[in-house]
Amino acid sequence: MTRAISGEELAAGLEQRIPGSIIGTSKESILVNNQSLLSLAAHLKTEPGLEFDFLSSITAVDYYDYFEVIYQLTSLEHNHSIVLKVRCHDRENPAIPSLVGLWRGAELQEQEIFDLMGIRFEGHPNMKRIVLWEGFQGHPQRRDFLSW
Amino acid sequence: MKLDYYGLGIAKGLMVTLKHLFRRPVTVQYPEQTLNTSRRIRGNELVWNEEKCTGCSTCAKACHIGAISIVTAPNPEGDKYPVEKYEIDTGYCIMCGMCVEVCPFEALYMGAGYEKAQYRRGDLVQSKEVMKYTSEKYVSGYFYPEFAAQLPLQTLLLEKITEEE
Amino acid sequence: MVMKTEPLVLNIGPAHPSTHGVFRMRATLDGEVIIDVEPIFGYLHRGIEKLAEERTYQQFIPLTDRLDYVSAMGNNMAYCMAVEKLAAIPVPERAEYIRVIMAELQRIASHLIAVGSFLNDCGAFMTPILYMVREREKIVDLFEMVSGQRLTYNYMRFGGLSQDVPDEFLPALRKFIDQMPRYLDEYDQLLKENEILLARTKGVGILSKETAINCSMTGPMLRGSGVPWDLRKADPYSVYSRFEFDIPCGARGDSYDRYRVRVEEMRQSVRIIRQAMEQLPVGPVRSKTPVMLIRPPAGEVYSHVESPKGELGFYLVSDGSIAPYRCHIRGPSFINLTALREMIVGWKVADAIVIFGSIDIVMGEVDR
Amino acid sequence: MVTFDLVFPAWQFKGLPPDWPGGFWWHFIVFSIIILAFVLTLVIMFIWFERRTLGRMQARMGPNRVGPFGLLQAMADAIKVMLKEDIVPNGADKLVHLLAPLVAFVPVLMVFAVMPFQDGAALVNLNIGVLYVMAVSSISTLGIFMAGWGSNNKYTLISAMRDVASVVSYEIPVVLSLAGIVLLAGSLSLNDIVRSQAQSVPFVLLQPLGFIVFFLGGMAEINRSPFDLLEADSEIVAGFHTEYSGMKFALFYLAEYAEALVLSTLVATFFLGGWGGPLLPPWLWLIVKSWAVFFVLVWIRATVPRVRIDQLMTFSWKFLFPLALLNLVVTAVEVVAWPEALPVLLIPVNIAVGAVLVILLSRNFKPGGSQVEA
Repeated sequence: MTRAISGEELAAGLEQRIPGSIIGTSKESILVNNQSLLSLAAHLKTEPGLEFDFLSSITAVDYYDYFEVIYQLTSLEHNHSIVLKVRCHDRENPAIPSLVGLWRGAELQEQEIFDLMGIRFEGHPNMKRIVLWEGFQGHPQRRDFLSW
Repeated sequence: MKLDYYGLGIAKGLMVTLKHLFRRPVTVQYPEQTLNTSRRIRGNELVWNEEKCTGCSTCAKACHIGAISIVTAPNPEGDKYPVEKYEIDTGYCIMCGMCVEVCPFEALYMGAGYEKAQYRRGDLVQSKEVMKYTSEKYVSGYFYPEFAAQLPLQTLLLEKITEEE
Repeated sequence: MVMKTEPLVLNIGPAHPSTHGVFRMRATLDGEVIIDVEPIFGYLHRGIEKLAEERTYQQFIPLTDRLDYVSAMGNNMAYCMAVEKLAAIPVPERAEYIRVIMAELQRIASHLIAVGSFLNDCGAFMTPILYMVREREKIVDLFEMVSGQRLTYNYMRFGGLSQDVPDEFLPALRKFIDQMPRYLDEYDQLLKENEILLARTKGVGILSKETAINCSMTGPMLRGSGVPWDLRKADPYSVYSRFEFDIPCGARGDSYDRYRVRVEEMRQSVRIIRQAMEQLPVGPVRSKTPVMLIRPPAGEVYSHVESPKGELGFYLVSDGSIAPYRCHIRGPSFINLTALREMIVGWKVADAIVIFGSIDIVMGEVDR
Repeated sequence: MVTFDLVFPAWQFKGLPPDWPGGFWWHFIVFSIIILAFVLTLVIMFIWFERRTLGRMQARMGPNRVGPFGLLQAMADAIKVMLKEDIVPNGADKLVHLLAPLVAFVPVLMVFAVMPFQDGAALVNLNIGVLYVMAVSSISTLGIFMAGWGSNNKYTLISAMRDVASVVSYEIPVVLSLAGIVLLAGSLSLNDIVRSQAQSVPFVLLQPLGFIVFFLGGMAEINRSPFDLLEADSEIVAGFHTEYSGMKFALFYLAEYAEALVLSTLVATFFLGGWGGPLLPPWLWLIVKSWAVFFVLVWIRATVPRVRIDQLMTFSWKFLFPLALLNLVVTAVEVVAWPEALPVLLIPVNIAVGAVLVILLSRNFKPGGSQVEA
């Protein structure tokens, strides 16, 4: 059984290593500061005992006030998982750092989020539309996009 | 030295294809031969029971395509509303069977027919006259075991090909 | 004298016999060798995630059939499990067992298509795929018996199944699982040791263990590279923890290993079905849940299953209304394409098709 | 009986008396008609036979709607194909595009000029028949290359390149494998080869290695599966005839099966005793033997996957070519050392030598391939 590490438990350890990186926790997730996402993710990937080597899924949710990007991390070695969340308050030009350098599995998913949700991932090697054509107006997965 | 890779694997494969030369083909010559479909078949038609329908439009609400259009009289007669218009556009319908499943009065059934292709899109709209339930109508047993029991058993390919070991 | 040569840009797809749908690869060739490849998709994008937001929870079940349309039962199951987790809906024991039987049958059906079209891509003229489609037909017959349709089953509901299986189902299923291993042996005899197939697939398109994990590969792709990661064992859902089965693994991560992993998985699936049939309890197949509308409490949930292609995950966000606020689908076919470039570059055109076939994608799931 | 001879010449026809007025021309016309009829009927029958057999091997039925057992399916296809629009792609080299099917088809027909249907019954009994066959049959490649080049399409170009590469490589082992036959028969004439087989045993027993090399090499030359790289439908769509439709496509299709017919009749002539055989009339023996060879072609097509272009080359140069050379050496030694040896002694020796050589040379086989550093 994959053990879901509780957010609070993990946050306590992380706060000491990278101060100020965590701005909120819940039972199964940690909410991470935008700026320290990269360093924290690198830490999660390499730290012995954690070693989240597998990025299951990336999602973005539009809450009107902010976008939330959700990373599902799993460790194949220790068989445990954690949910990482990042918020992005800028609606006009949202951007967060890309994790392609750490997990290449993020490549297509970040591209898809950019296409459908309009969040720009900084540092992504190929940040362009993936399922819709170039020149499509708007980002259809946003809640305020009118489908018809 | 391992004696390998001189064509034995290919020879084994050739034996399999040769064996199939003497087996019966599984093809069904469709217009001449037909198989019994499943007793729960969701064919591309629906059957509507006028006596039981109360005009509650639960089916229309359950349809996620919006293929069902229903218009009832404004005033109830007894405990039901007379249905003035009841149409299903089978061009939009994906035969998911949700309308049949949710009908609280057991008034809508899937049809067992599957040869309802039409030349024009307009002809795909099934009106209540077309859909009306009669006892002769070939009704599928989807969610209605009592209808299912009347239908012939499904022909299974599993039982059709019997290859002895 | 230096000969001046130009690379040739070749569009493979979107309408090409072996791109398994409307996938397009823009390959740059140097002679026969591929020096660059760029996957282009989106030709089948229907915006299913957006459609989910505009439908109630129940109304979305038929649409999940259309994700990975060769394994619709698995998608049904994944989505229903996600909603059950979100709304804490109990599932009766019998329903769980029948779900497992259906999911494993569907895994066999999907792998049959995958292996058949992979061998067809290798150039075996239609024979393997026709044999395998014949076996799949038997499975599809069984699905038709329980659900009434042959491709888009729409069979599972929140809290169980739409209907119990008919009486004639179990004898037919027993007959099928008795036959199946024999046919699998026959397919192995047909091509497993074929020298040409070995020459075409062994060592071709090697995906290393590290790359596979880093690229979030799942399913037979990951297992073919030698990582024994199967959600049925690693994170047992439903009643999988009660069955005994092995996780077949490849050694080198080449196309041949992936082909073998799929064939072995079919044998394991037959094993699981046999055990599930023996343990199948009697009882209801659907717990008391509303037929029309459910209102799960606000919250979010990520639930994943091992679909034939890999980890199929549903990320649902509820705001307490009748429709999901956000429904994200982690399609395994989509993410398995991440390492496409790495695997194909440096191989010849013919190998590119074989490697691509061994990834086994379904465009309905890639584009969603 | 003159009329009967003219109508059914292959029964008894040995060539008209030399004093017949215009004797050569009559001979020419009659045999041209025979060859055309033979090729076209058999090709149509072969198409039907292949589709039916493939169907049954793949657990389906094959064509069975037009005529009894679907026998008229090829006719129906021909009518359909003739009624289709002839599409010339934009930017194609029109003349080359038009000529390509003809250049591909005509040489195949020309091969039959030296094919003996009976003792001495051939259009010409060339004393360099083997050379003629080899020379003429490889001209079709030109047609295929013209099609590939003239279509202005990348897939056809790749296909054409593959074809030229494969034919250039396979011509050598195929010709070398025939050298053994020529040594045994002591003649390059096809009729003499058949006659010498009729006197001893079919050469497949004396030349098992030559048979294997010729058969496999011939399959590669006529692009039958598993060497059908140039119309590899899963890779390059339809290969060189991607851009062809209508009658031009039909010619390519016809040429493909006519080539298969050529291979089957050549194998039958060189290795299986040609027209020689008891009871049945000789021309029927030729057809029966060709049919048997063609069945093996179909059977192989139903079973095996396709090889890759570099494996195709490797197979020719590292397997077939040394085998053909060794076969030639062994045969030459046998012919020189024991010119009077009985076939009974030579048969087991040759089969044993062949088996050992095949197994030894199969050590070269390596599964997989190499990734080219990009």
